[in-house]
Parts: sequence; structure tokens; C-alpha cells
Amino acid sequence: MSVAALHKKEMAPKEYKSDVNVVWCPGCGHHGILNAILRSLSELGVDPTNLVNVSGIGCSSRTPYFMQSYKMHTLHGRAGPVATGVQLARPDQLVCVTGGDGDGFAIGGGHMPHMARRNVNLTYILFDNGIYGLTKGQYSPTSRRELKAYTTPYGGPDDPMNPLLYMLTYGATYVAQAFAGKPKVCADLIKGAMEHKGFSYVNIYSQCVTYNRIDTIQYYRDLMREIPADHDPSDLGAAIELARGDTEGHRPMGLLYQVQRETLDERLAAIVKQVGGHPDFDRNKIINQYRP
Amino acid sequence: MSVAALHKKEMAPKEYKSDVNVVWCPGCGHHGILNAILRSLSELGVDPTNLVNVSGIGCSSRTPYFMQSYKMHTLHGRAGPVATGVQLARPDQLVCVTGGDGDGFAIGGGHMPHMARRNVNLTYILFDNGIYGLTKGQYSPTSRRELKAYTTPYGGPDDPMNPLLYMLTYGATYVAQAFAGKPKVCADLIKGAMEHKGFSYVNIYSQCVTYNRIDTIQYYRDLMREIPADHDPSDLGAAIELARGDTEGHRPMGLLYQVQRETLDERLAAIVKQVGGHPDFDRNKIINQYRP
Amino acid sequence: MSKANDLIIRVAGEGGEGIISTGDFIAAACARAGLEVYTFKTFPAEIKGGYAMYQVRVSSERVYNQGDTFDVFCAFNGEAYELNKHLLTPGTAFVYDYPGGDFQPDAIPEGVTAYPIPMSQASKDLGSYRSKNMVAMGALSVLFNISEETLKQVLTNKFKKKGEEILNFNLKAFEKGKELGTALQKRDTWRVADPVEPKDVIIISGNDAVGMGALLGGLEFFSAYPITPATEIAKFVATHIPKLTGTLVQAEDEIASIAQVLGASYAGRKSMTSTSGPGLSLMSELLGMASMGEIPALVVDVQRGGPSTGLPTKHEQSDLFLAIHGTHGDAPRVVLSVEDVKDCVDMTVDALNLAEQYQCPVILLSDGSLAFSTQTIPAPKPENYTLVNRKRWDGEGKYFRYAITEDLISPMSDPGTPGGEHIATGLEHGASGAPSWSSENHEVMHRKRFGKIKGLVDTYKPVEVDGEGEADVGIIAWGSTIGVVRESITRLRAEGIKVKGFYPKLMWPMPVAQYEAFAATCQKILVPEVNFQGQLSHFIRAETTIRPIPYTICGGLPFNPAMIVNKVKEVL
Amino acid sequence: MSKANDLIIRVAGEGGEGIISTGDFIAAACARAGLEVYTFKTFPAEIKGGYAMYQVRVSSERVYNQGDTFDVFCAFNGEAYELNKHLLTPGTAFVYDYPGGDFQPDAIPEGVTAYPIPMSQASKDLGSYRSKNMVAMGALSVLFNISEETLKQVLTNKFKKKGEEILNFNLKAFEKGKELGTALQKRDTWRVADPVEPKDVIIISGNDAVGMGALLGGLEFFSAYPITPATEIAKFVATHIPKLTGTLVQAEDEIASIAQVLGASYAGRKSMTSTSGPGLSLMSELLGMASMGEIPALVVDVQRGGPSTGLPTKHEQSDLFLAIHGTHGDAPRVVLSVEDVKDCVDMTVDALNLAEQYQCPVILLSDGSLAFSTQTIPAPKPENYTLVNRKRWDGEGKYFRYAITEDLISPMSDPGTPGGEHIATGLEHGASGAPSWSSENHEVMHRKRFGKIKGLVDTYKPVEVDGEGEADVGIIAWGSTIGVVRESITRLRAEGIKVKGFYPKLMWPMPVAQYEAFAATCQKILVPEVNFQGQLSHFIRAETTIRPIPYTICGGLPFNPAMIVNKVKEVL
Ligand SMILES: Cc1ncc(C[n+]2csc(CCOP(=O)(O)OP(=O)(O)O)c2C)c(N)n1
Ligand SMILES: Cc1ncc(C[n+]2csc(CCOP(=O)(O)OP(=O)(O)O)c2C)c(N)n1
Ligand code: SF4
Ligand code: SF4
Ligand SMILES: [Mg+2]
Ligand SMILES: [Mg+2]
Repeated sequence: MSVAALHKKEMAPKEYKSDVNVVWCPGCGHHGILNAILRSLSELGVDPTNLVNVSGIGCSSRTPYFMQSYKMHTLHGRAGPVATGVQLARPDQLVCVTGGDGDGFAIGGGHMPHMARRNVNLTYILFDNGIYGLTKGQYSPTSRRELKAYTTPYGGPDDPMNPLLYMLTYGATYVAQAFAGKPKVCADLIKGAMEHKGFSYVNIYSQCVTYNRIDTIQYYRDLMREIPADHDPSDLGAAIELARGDTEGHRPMGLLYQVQRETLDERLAAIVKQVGGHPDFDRNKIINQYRP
Repeated sequence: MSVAALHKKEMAPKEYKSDVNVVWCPGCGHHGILNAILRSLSELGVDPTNLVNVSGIGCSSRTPYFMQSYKMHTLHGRAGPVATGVQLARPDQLVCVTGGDGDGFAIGGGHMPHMARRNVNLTYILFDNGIYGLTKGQYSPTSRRELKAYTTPYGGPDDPMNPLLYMLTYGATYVAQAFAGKPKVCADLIKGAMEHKGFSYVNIYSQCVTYNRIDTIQYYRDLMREIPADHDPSDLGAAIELARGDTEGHRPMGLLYQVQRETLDERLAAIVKQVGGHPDFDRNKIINQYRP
Repeated sequence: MSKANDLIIRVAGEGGEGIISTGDFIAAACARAGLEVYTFKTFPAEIKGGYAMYQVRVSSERVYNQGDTFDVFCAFNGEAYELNKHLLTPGTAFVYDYPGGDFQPDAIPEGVTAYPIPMSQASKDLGSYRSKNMVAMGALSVLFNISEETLKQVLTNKFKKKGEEILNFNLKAFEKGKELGTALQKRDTWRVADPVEPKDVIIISGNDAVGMGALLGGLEFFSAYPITPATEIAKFVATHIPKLTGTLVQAEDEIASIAQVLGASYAGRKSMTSTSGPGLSLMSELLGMASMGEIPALVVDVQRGGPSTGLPTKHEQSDLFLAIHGTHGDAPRVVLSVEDVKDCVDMTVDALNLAEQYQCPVILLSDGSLAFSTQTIPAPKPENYTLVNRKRWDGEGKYFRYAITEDLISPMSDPGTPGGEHIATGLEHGASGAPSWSSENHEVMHRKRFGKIKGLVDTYKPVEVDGEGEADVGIIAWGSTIGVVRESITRLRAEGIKVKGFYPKLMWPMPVAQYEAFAATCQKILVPEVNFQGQLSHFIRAETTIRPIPYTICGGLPFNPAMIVNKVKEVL
Repeated sequence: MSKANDLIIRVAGEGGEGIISTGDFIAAACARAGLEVYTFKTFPAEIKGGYAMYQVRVSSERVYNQGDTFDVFCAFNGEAYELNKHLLTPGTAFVYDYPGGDFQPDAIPEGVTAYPIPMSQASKDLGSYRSKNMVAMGALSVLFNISEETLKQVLTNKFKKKGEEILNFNLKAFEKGKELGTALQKRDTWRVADPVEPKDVIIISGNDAVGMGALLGGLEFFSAYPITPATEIAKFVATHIPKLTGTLVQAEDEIASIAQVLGASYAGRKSMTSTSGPGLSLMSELLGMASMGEIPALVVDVQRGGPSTGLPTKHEQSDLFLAIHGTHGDAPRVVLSVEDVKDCVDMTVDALNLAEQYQCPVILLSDGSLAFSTQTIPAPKPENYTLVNRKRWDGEGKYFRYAITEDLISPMSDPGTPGGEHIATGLEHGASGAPSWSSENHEVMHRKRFGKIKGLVDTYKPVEVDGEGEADVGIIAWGSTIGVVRESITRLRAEGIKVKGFYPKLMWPMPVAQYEAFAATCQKILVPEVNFQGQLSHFIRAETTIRPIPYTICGGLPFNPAMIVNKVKEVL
């Protein structure tokens, strides 16, 4: 969504917080991401009345409770299509999804490609901690095999997925990554995502201090490499190369990809225009087609 | 699956056919794919008793009925995980999925990444006709926007997905593509897939002569370009480049990618080995852990 | 049971031979001639080819169902003949492709009037097999008094788009058929009633009618996934909703469809989806979210033969259990069921209204036979429909999304409304929407959610009672079975048998008092339904004191009036 | 109602303070001392912190439920005190963190014996807050006669893995607590019964017991997706099944889990999944496929507060509608429900057996309170379980997968068996599995699928009847409510009230004759259940002639015996 059209407000980041207690464990990376979101909203001057924040189920999916705005706490894996419905119904609002790696890529994985290729005009912020936090620590699609978790006491049998590569392949028009330890970077990338018109995906690594003892904040710090300044974000091939990581297994931090493409609501609006749609269209014209 | 281990048979392609009438429209590309499958089974000498053929719902998903073998005609979109269950239960059998673009990438799209990244040892043959055939012609995730179909009388609003790129991104260990008009090429690629140990994906364009009037066999003929002989199928980057198509929008035909990686059943077997698993393991040892 | 002015013509043959268009033309011509039409089709379950059947019942009076069997049968091929020959009973007329067709019938039974027409041959002589159905239609028109004038108008309307040449070719074939028909001597008494003053009607299928109802009901957002026998609803909406600036999405699956519907509805739009049994099963979880989050949502379920993939192109009324009980936990829903094509229009409007009014999921049940049945119905008048909008917050004071109000319905607030920010949630919650784990609150909220729809049994016209006073047998029927029962009751009364009918359209919550009052006037209660377990009977036993006699068939075909008549006599 | 040898100790405080381990240690020590133990916990719904409660009921005789309330309450913090202080009634004992804790209680009520123990302070003095629970345990052990010997054994077993140092530190804190407890004068009469000869028991939670039952039942393949409160089943199986060469997969969602289960089962393996309500909703469609394709499959549903996300960590018995009716079309299932932890072991074996025997989906219902309740049960003897394997084809003649046999169960054939090639399908089919669209076949196959499980109501031990002769009130209970009713009945009888109990474990198909026979001996029938609509009452009304009095609570907490006792007196 380009937020330019939204009624602007001057509000400090903390004014975007609701009065619901933040229930995350102390030290959880999700705190940092929440703060980054609040900060980007403030910097953009978003009026919370025009923001719809949608989530599924998970620790990360509790985010909407902690924020001022219209919001939906939906079902595990379903934030994406619910948010799609919101956005198509109200293209004049800023729509945002906050959710986890399990929510987005395990049970919700079937919806991701379609949101992206349709270029649904919303921002998807994925709190990637390589674990199912809320259910007390099972491995997720982004878990490393080394992780011994609840249902994988002998280590995981699956190779982790690569969210960035998926999103680039799916046709997201804005793809970025950071980690919770860099709130300023996160805020900037989220801001960029919200300003972007089209489907924006921001992957933020987040340490789950309670159940994922191997993906620590230090691990992420060592893992991440800033994207070189000369990277051209409109070059899909280059973005794919970056997403695949370097030879030592480092992961990119920053904006990988950004292009402009017609959004789904624009395309649907074009069809309405093409048929000369009007709310007061005479329904009798349709009925009359069925006269014998 | 490597079929080497399977009891070998000498059977002509047509002997692999069942006596159920093939109900597809005359001229449908699916006929060619079925024949290619029968041919590869024959060339490999597969004993149909050791073949489990799983499908979902769609015209293409009727394939199992027309073949000799163990087979399951499951639900729309669920062939993948059902076949995963079969394969893990019986790693000594050859497991195969036959299904459509809608079945595999719309309703079944959430299962695809996980089968691929887990390297489930089975062959997935996707009959890609850019349409929902069985339900009489709605646009599918691989439909071009130009296609005017049942629910998209004014043209489709979505950009089509790229199955090959998805599969490479997902971590499939064998990725190939052809079109139904080249039965020999299809048969060779399917044969390679069945011989491959790991998750093999073969995308076969198939003309739906009844509902997709724009993706004709001639269209596919013009679309496809043989993969250059010097392509290195173990080079993921090169495969991704190929999958993205050339500048004129042509699509690759042949084997894009093949690597060896441990399969899911191998990894699970390794865990069994690690804990010293045995069918006659004394269950009292487990029970005794719960004595106070 | 057909009278001269109540005629049933069945046309059957190979799918693709023009069976469906023949039926459609006849139906439209009769409707144009001011007559009442009820059609019934069965499709091949095969992808292409296979046996197709189209039956047109036409009368100068209202018709409520497809009838018992045909009066006139027109066989396009040998398979159609083989499948129907046992129905060629004395009195029926039999038109068939001969000579030159792919079969020769057995000896024509005593009392059957046979009219061999060389349809294939004539068509071939004209230069194209594709006109076989036109030849048939020409013959049928002269033999059975189908208005030539209106038939020609219908044909002209249809073919003129395709160009003069095609039109003329088809008209030529039609003339040829007339000629062939005229050459034969009319020996039976079957004839379509003469044209009368055209009425203000439309002729439309159940699925299209649901789409029409949706647009008349103010639908703004539609998302669905294709599935037989519901897809035509999406097609209708896709074609027309852009004209009204509404939105249609074909989603990646049924879960995404209902998810999008909930999102769009939260955002303030009247929203719906349509599906069949397998899709409704997949929606179970999100329908619970709609109950809990109090989000208006309409799901139209066009039932088909189950369970599982079942008999996907066949009729059944077997999703009632799922519609009422299909989610975990205690979750209130409104379930409605249509009787006929007119209901498909009107009750879709009702269903959208109820969803808005009660802020909950509404499931509207149609079925496979209605989906494709075309019927003449009074042309809907857009201005006659009263639309209900959800209660919206007035902007006064502090906003509580789930406030306990007098009628237990809490005002909603659309995104963009200052001060109305809130959360919609599937977690149990207090008035504000914030999670609440207390037992007391859970109970209060359950009472709110169930309580708000309770009054519906009195405010929504829940049932229709057919007959007065005492009866020996009362028949309770739902869905398209109602139309069959209506006619059975007329016939039974004509024989002096005391019967009454009870036709619920509001399936859940159950209008228990009305059921009881009806049953109190009947010696016995018979409940015919097209499913195996007797699903409505189950709910009647559970929720009322009535002990009905279930009469179930599960064959993929609807009842016909004779079956009900016989059954009533049996239980009498 | 507790006697001296039937003591209920409740420990409560902030999640993470060692509440759960304190309870576990006490329970294990008592079990080791030969006593019977029944524990009950509530978890915070919050991610970390929040109120946690652990209640241990211990007796020298068998205990059936968590009891009415506590005899001894140990408060770790002010929140725990606030939430429980209304239960500090005369006769109870109250142990609390004072001085040095985060609260000071109000005046101690008349008749309550208070034991202030400076748990935090003592722990801090020892150098770590983490030993607060050890201090508490030491005090509780001397004050209430919890066997020091067995407690120390349990502690040692637990901590020795973590090293000598940690063990010693904890033992020191324990000693400190003993010292503090000894310094106070014992003024109440509550004491745990003295140790007796240890019995051949295990102490295990409901979820672990399901896992154990699965392995004893010959489970070979398990696939599930994590969900509260069922995940521990997967954890148990993940830990142990590889030892038996079986396979566990954590799938990408519940749909994939049940799909994998069907695949593995088709391939010849005993297969299951476990989930809670939201997952069961998602499985609706594939469960219909299992009915139609006649594929053995076990789903364990650990019910939680619904609908939708509901009260995910709370108890409820509200998935009965979904379990029985949750798919489109008419689809037969077997639904079982466990009473207690012992059932969790034994009936999981039964459930696997029934799935194999009847080739259909079996749903085993547990619930949120049983999931985490640990109970002493006789140590299972693997050799005592009889395992059933599916009927397999004998290789003779031509193979028809869905052949109509005398008992309506058709032999299956595993992949790799020559001549046994066949299709399993969700389409309606004839004997071979090939699609069949005829009405007659549909009816035949419905009768087969429903008919094969009919006999179950006589062959599977469906119910238990508690009491003989006539009664004024008969109580029908299911799930963990049964244990509560058992004790209520004992109390009511002690008061001379004539009551009987009826405890169905086979929920569907319903053993109607047994229900009727029971009801015939009772003046009134009361059906207590923890859901809003009275789900079992619904089925009783629908399937029997009984008109029960529903007694529903939907608060997220189980019943206690006093509630049932009072209700019986009320309806008497
Ligand atoms: C249908 C369904 N299945 C399972 C669950 C249980 N569940 C809740 S949250 C969750 C995983 C959360 O992981 P993630 O999305 O990564 O979020 P995190 O807690 O790590 O932030 C699961 C499996 C559920 N709520 N609904
Ligand atoms: C749950 C569910 N939703 C929808 C359907 C209806 N349906 C059957 S096949 C099909 C699409 C088939 O398209 P594809 O997979 O591309 O196969 P094709 O017919 O083109 O070979 C659909 C939507 C169904 N059977 N089940
Ligand atoms: S469990 Fe993990 S993800 Fe959840 S709040 Fe705690 S640290 Fe964060
Ligand atoms: S409808 Fe299309 S896909 Fe189906 S059989 Fe006919 S041509 Fe093939
Ligand atoms: Mg996570
Ligand atoms: Mg297709």
C-alpha cells in the first residue's frame, strides 16, 4: 500500500501501542519487531484508524492485540487470505499481516504463492524464529536440522525452507530481510514495505529464547550480511542469487527486491471499468436476460 | 525411487493398462501423457504389483483408473501427502502421483514445498493444461491472463505461476519438463524421474482441447525450446535461469535439475538406527520409565 | 398423472449431441408461450460423452417438480433407448432416430405410440451431423404442439449472434424436422397447451437464481473455488458483479474462499461464497471463527451425492448434519434450505439479510437437482426486496465490539471509522474483544451468541403449512423434496386421503413450536428425504417430541410424486 | 468430603516458579509410597508467566477425579492467594510464602490453619530463587506427612542427571523447608496416608498414556501437527516409536497429517494422528474419504474449550457433534471416549483394533483436563493386549476390494501383493472399486459401510452400569465427567439416595438398547456434560426414547462431585 493517500497523523511510536499487556517472554525477538513496527507507523504518520492488522495463531500472531488499529486475530495459517479479503474490500486502508514461520509456511503455506503472484496490496511481516513458540517448541519449516525439539528429539529430518527464495519465486514485488536485533533496519524495511504498492514481504529473524536454543541473537548476528550497496533491487536474478546465501551460508540483510506491478485490486477495478460498472447499475438489465 | 530394487517384469506398454475406459476427450493431451507413463513403466520393467499410483481429483487425476497397479483416487489437492504416507509406510514400493495444475498448485499448493524439501522419494507427474478441466473450464494457477474462462469472463486478474521455478526453490531433486505432443521425450523424462531416488517432479504441458482454447498443442510447440546439451543439471543457478524462460518467453524442455540428497525415508531410517530400533523392542522398557 | 395440459418430454442421448440445448430451447419456447416450465437434467459423470438426459415438464398451471416419468420420450441414440425403454408404458409416445440412427428398437410395446424420425440421416443430408437436435425439435414441435412461433424466436435469438449462415442452417434443419413430423400420423393425445398471454416471468436455473438473488441482496464481495454442482453460481456472479462494482475472486481453495469472505465482511462488505459438500467440510474451522468472531458470512452449499467425492453430479440432501453440526465446540449458525428456483432468488436475499442482521454464518442449502433445473418464475422486481444492513456503531462513547446489548447484537464498526478500532477474534473474549479465560465470561458469551438468533424462529417466516384441520398423515419435507410432496398431497387429497404438508425453510435454529403444533394435528408424521440416515428425522427426534417415520432414498435421484403417494398409502 | 486418607493439596503461583515440578514431585513420591494419585492442573493461556495451578489428590484408595476443592493450599505468590482465598474455608490448611514473599494475606479466617513459610527468603538465603519450590516441598512434607524417603528418591532420580552439585543444592533447600515446617506447630489433622507396600503401578498423564496405548496397540505410523492440548501425544510417540522401528512425521498441517495417515494405512500400516478441535474440523473432508474408501484410521481428539480458537488451554467436552456428524454426506464412523488415564492406554489399543477390524475412521475423544492429569494406574502388561489385524485377502481367485461379504467387511490387500492390485477411492464405487453411478449400487454400498459397524454395539464393551435395581435418578456421563459422577454416586448413596450411573465409552454407533434398558430402571435421567448445547443429550433424544435432563456447564473447568450431588438433589 502506498500510505500517501492515508490521512496523516503525528503520533509517537508508543502511542500506537494498545493497553493490552505484551505477553512475550523477556528477551524474545518479537519485542524488537513490535517496536520496529510501531516506529515505522510513527515515521510514516499512519492514522491507526486506517490500518487493519491481521494475524493467525502463534506468539507472533498476538501482535495485533498490542497495537492500536483495526485488527483481526484469525486462525492458524489463515491470516493471508483473510487479509486479502480485507484489502480487496477496502483498498483505501493500509493492510498488514503479522505472523510466524509456522503460521505462514507450514499450515498457511498454500496461500502464500497466490497472495504474492496476485500482488495483493498488503505488507506481510513474518517473525521467523525457526520454531513453533506458542505450542511450546516444535520444529518449523525454517528450523535447522540441528534443532532438537518437542517432536524431533533426535533432530529434524527436513531441510529448512528459504522464505526469501520462495517469495521471489512467487512474484512478491517487495522482498526484504533483517533480524530483530536491528530495530532500526527492521523499521526502515517495514516502512519501505508499507509505502510499497503491492505485495511486500519482510522476513525478520527473531530469537525464541525459550524454545529455540540454537538460533540465538548472536547466531543471527553472525549469520546476516548487509546487502551490498550496488545491488539493483529491480534485478530478480540478482535477488535470487542473494536469497540463496553466500558460499559460507550467510544470509542477506536489507532490501532484496522491489518492482512495480499492477495490484490485484487495480486489476479488478479495471474489469469494473471495462464493463462500465456502477453501484446503481439497473439490475433489471440482468434479470431481463433471463426472460424466455 | 530407484526402481533397480523392484522385481522386474517384461511387459508391453499396453499391458500396463487396465480395462477401465479412458474417458478423456479425443485430442486431450492427457492421452499422450498416459501413454508416455505406460511406456516408461515398460522400458523400466516395473512390476505393477510394486507400483502405487496416487491421484487427487481432476481429469488428469483419473489416470490411476486406467492403469494396472495399486492406486488411490483421493481428494482434490491431497494426492501429495497421501502419497507421502504410502511412501514412508512402504519405501520398498515405487510411488507415483499423477495430477493436474489445479490439484497440485491451487488447493494442493500447500503440500508441494514440504514434499520437495523433505525429498520424499516419489515421482510427481503434473498434467499442466492451464485450466480446471473436470469442472468444465475455470482458470488455474498456470493459466495465462489472456484466457477467458468460466469465472473470468473478462480475463484473469492473476499472473500465472511458474511450476519449475517453484520446484527448484522448494528443493526438488529432479525437475524436468516437456509437453504432451512429445511422447518420447515425456517417456524418457518420466523414466528418469522414476529411476531417480528422491522427489522428482515432471511438468508436462497438456492441451485441454475442450476448455482451454488458447493453449493449443501448436502453442506449446512454439513455446518449448529444448534445453541445450551443455546444461549442467546439477547447477541449481543455471536451472533457475532456465526455468525463468528466455527473453522471448520460451519455456525449457528436458531435464533442468538433478542432484542426490538423502531422502526422508532414509533420514527416518537413520533415526531408527540411531536409537537401535527393533520391532521386538521390549515395550516394558518404555512403561518402566513411568514407574514412580 | 399428467393431464393434456401437463406434459413431460424427455430427450436423451450422448452428451455433446445437443441434448441440453434441445431441452433449453423447448423450455424457453414454452415459457415464452406463457406456460409454466420445470426442467430436470442428469449429466454424465464422465468428462465428455456419456449419457445425458433433459426432461421438460410444461403446463398451463404451476408445476412443482419434474414429475413421475415422461409422457413423451425422444431417444437420440441406442444407449438412451436402452436406459429408458422400461419406461415406455402404454400411453407414452416414443420419438426416435430411425432409420439411420445407431439402433433399432425392440418391438414397440402395446399402447406406445412410436414416431421414427431419421434425425441423423436428415441432418447428414443437410451437410452436418450438428443439426440432429434441430431436426428432432422440428419433429417434436409439430407432433406435440410446441409453439412453432416461439421456438423460432428462441432459435433466432440464440443463433443470430453466430451469424446469418448458422441461423439459416439451423432453421432449415428445424423445417426438415417439421416436415418429417408432419409426414407421420399423429396417433396419441399428448400436446403442449396452446400459447396464452405471456406472463412476466423469467426462466432460470437454480444456480443462476442464487447468483441473481445475491446481486439483488446487495452482495459486494464473492470468493469461491469451483466445484460441481455449484460452479455456475460463481460464473453468474463473475459475469455480473463487476457491473455493480462488486468483487469476485476465484480463490486457491475453499479455505481461502471463506477466509477472504470473513476478511471482506469484517471490512464492511456483504460477502458470500458458494460450494458443495467437500468444500463445506473444508470450511468447518473458519465457520467456527465466524460464529465466535460474530462475522456475517453466507455460504451456499449445493448438495451432491456423498460422502467424500461420492456421486459428484448427482442429487442428494445429505449435508444437513454438517451444516448444523460441522465445527468443533458449540457454535451457532443459521441454516436455510430452498425448495425451488424462486426460493433460490428470494432466500439468497434473505440469507444475506440474516447474516447481516445476526452477525453470524448463514448456510443456505440447495441441491444438485435444483442447481440445473430451469423453472419459470415471476420476474424478480429489484425494488421489492428489502435489504438489511448490519447494526453499525453510532460513534457515541467508548466502543466495545462485543458489548452485551438488549437484543444481544453488538454494533460493528468498519475500518476507517475513528474510535471504532477493535479486534475480531476466534479466542474467547470479553466485551472489548480482549481475551478472557473466565468461566463466567465464557458462559455469558455463549448465551449472547446463541441467544441472539433464538428469536429467528418467530421473526423469520420459518415454515409453510399445507392444509388445515386434522390429517391422517402429515408430511414434513425440506429442500427440493417439498415440490414433490406438494403434488403428492394434491393427488392424495383427490383420492380422499387426509394429508397435510409441513415445509421448513429455516432448518436451524429449529422452529420447534411450529413443528409441534403441526404434529399435534396429524396421526402420523412422514419425513421423506434423499439421504441415507434420515438427517432431518434425526433433528426432529432430537429437538421435538415428534417420532417421525423416516422415508429415505439415497440414490442420487430426487423423489417423484408417485413414490410419496405410495408411501403415504403404505404407512396410513 | 476428603477423609484423612484422601487428601487434596493445591499448589499455585506464577508459571515458571516450579509449580508444575512441585506437584509432579509430590505426586510421584506418593505413588512411590504405594498410594493412589490423581492430579489436575491449569496452565496459563499466556505464553510465559501467568497463573499456574497444580492439585494433587492422594489416597490409599482409588481416586476418580480431582475432588471438590483443596484441603491444603500452598500459595507461592499474591495472585495465587487472591484467586484462591475464597476457598480457604474452615478446616483447610494454608501454607504461604511469608515473610519475604510478594504478599501479606488478609486476616486468616476462623478455622483455617495458617502456616507461613518464608520460601522466597529461604531460597534467596541459599543463593538462588530457583529453589523456592524445594523449600515449599520440604515444609509440605513434614506438615502433611508426605513420605520424605520417597520424595528424596524422586528428587534424586530427577536431579542426578543434572549433576551432583544441582542435586545437593536442591536437597539442601528441601532440608531447609523441612526445618521451617518442623519449627511450626502442626495444628490441623490433614496428613497423607502412610506408605504402604508399593503397587505395580505407573504414574502418567493422559496424553502420554495415549502414546503408550498407541505403541501397545501396534502403531506403526503416526503423523500429526502440534496443537494444544494434544501435542504431548506426538512427543511421546516421537520419542519412542523409532525404538520400535515405527515412523513419526510432523506434517505441515492437520490436513496433511490425516492424508499421510490414510496413505500409510492403505499401504498396510496401523496409523493414527492426534489433534484438538480445530484440527479435527480441518480433517472433516478426509475423514469422509476414510469412510468411503474404507481405510482404517485413528484420530485422537483431545477436546479443548471452543468454538474456534476458544479457550485453548481449558477443558471442555464439546466436540461430540463434530466427531459424529462432521463431514458431508452420510459417512459412518466409530467414536469412542475415554474416562481416565487408564482408558487412555487401553482404549487407544481398542481404537486401533476397531479401525483395523472395521476398516473405517475411529475417533477417540479425550479432553483438556485428562490430557495433563497424571494418575496412578496399574502398570500395563504388553502381553495382555490382544491386537487385531485387518482382514487381508487370501490370494484366492479374483480380487474385489469392496466385495460384499457376509459380515460386510472386505479383505484388504497390501501393495506388493500379486493379484491384489486395486483402487481405494472417494468416489462411489462397485465391488472392484470402479466408479458406479447407479442408485442401486449407492444404496448397497451405504448399507455395507453402515452395516459393518452395527454389531459393534454388542461386541465392543460399550457401556458400564454403576448400580443395580431401581433408582430415582440415573446419571449418564461421558469422558472425564464419569470419574466425577462415580464419586457423587457414592456420596449420594451414603445419604440414602437411590442413584445409578451409566457410562458410555462407545459414543457412536450408539448402544441404544443399553441406554433404553438403563433408563427403564430410573425415574429420571440426568446428563451432566461440559459443553453449552448438551451434545450427548441431543444424541440421546435423537436416538432413544429417553428425555434426559441436561446439566451443562461450559466454563472451561471440569465438574466436581459436589456439583453433581447438589444437582441430583435438585432434580430428585
Ligand atoms: C488448526 C490449528 N492447528 C494447530 C494449532 C496450534 N498452534 C498454535 S500456534 C502454532 C505454531 C506457532 O508457530 P509460529 O507461527 O512460528 O509462531 P511463533 O509462536 O513461533 O511466533 C500452532 C501449531 C492451531 N491453533 N490451530
Ligand atoms: C474440495 C474440492 N473442491 C473442489 C473440487 C472440484 N474440482 C474437481 S477437479 C477440479 C479442478 C481440476 O483441475 P486440474 O487439477 O487442473 O485437473 P484437470 O481436470 O485440468 O486435468 C476441481 C476444482 C473438488 N473435487 N473438491
Ligand atoms: S515462547 Fe519463544 S516466541 Fe514465544 S514469546 Fe517466548 S521467546 Fe518469544
Ligand atoms: S476437459 Fe480438457 S482436460 Fe478434461 S479430458 Fe477434456 S480435453 Fe482433457
Ligand atoms: Mg515461529
Ligand atoms: Mg488442469
